[in-house]
Amino acid sequence: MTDATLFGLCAAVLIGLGLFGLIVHPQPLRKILAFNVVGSGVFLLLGAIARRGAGSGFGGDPVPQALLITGIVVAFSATALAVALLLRLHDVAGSVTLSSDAPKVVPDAGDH
Amino acid sequence: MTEFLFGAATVVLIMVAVGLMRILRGPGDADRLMAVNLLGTGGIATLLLLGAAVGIDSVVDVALTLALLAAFATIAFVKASTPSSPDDSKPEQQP
Amino acid sequence: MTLLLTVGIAALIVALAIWTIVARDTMAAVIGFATFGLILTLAWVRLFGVDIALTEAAIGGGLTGALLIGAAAHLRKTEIAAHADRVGMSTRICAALLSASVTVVLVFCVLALPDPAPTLASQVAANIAVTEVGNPITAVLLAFRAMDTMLEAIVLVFALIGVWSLAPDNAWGGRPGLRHSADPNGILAYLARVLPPIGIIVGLYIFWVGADHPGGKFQGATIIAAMWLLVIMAGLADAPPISRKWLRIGLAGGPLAFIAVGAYGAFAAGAFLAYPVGFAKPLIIVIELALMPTLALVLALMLLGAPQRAIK
Amino acid sequence: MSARDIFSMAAIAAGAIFFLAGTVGLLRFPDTFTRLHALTKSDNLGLGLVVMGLLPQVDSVLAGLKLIAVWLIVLLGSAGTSQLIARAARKRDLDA
Repeated sequence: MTDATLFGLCAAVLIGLGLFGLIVHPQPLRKILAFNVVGSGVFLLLGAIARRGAGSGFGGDPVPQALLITGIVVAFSATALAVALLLRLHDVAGSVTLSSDAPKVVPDAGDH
Repeated sequence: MTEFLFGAATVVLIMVAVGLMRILRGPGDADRLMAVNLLGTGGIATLLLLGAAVGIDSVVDVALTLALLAAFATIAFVKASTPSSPDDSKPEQQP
Repeated sequence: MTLLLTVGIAALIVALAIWTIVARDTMAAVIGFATFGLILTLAWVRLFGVDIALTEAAIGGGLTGALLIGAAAHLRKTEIAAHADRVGMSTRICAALLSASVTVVLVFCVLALPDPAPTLASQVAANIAVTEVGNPITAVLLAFRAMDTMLEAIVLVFALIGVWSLAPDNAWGGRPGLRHSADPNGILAYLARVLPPIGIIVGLYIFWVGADHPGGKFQGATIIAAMWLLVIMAGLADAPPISRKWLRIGLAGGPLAFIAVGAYGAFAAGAFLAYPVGFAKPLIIVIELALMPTLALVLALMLLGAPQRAIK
Repeated sequence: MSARDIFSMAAIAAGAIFFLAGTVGLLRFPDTFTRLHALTKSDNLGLGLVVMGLLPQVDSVLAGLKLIAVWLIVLLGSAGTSQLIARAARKRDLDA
């Protein structure tokens, strides 16, 4: 079995694991974490595909590899935005629960 | 030589893995922070050995990046997990 | 032996991912995720993607880890409440079944990938000489698919605007994040004085070798951003107010320069972002130099978050 | 096999042994501080020996200098951060 196949299989497991975490965790921060695990799995899958495309003296297909760099940076910016939203929700609502029947919390003045 | 380098990389990686599993279980944050520290050192050693084995010179650049960012991440973690540090909740007193 | 190492890396990645998902304590899960990012770096080297390894080492482990740990510390008080609304067993089983089936489908896809694999490597090799750049990744990022990179830079700036827009009204235009303080003679302040000069040199070096070897503006900018954050975390300097003119110019400068070079291409070479013959490398350097400060600023400010201290 | 290969192998093997010692210490030592001690001491020495072993294998002065720089940065970073970790752990012990 080649390295590319092995990491491809590893990526499949990561995507499954992340998806599971995304569904079962009630806390938004854990969902963000799980989403990042899914993202890493997708990146690893694309990386394995890039490795299979090695040729012309390159260790991997440079086009998907370049896309991966773009992807990792954009994933970071999406995570940062999600975290900022979450922290603002926490400041305004005093809790971060997503459940619809949560007890109403008196809004603690987020704007000090 | 190549085979030896691969072997050494594998051995160090296994050491790191065993240590990681022990540490991640805690009990305290300090033990978990050591996991990041352990990885900073052991991971870089594995990386350098792997790079030498495959013959990619620029792996040293990756190791440089990893060394700096691992130190940065550990500091961020320590700052975040010491609750009594004054940066946690107090709004700034601007002069 | 080589296969054993690959299996070891893959197994460790999966183990850390499981830890990240199942750990009870969010803080522990985040630490697991950061180490997960560091081990992924090894996987990228194994897959001959040294450029990606650099990006993962800088962003995946370092910056994302620091961002999430800050959030986890901030939300620690909500942990206990969150344990109360755990999902039921039936949902868990459904989720496990769904995830397992997704994994199984993907496994079949991986095993059924066409052989020989489709690749654009030969086309990159045939055309790379025109760009006068030695690193194929840089050639793809800034010549063949420069539009992607331009939009990415714009997305980053937009994401930062999104983060800032979450500021309370009375804090708008102020300094992002919280004021950090630390013992000025302590070990943290010492590290924040010694590491940044080294880090800035390493960052600029990695930026500069990006033309011909793995490296480039993203990785270099991330290291410089981390060093700036280190100084801020040690309380040696405060984050600048987001209304500062130099800051705004620095943020808009990179994407604007990129668009200007693209427009010049439309005028001089007949297509947006086309480079006139012989000018490819100088124009690429112009874009990289303009993007570097923008990226360093965006990455650092995104980690600091929205302004939240009221302006007096 | 040349003399420089033998030197490399010896140094790298010694480095691996230090990593082993660090891990054993981590598994066997009773509390945070002794574990921290085992980790930082032996791992930094382990990395130093690995770097020393790899030095004869590089083909340019710059690459050698970068290798040494990696070790120095790790040394500086882990010396500083292990102090911070120990301090945080001690504060927690005192509070508890």
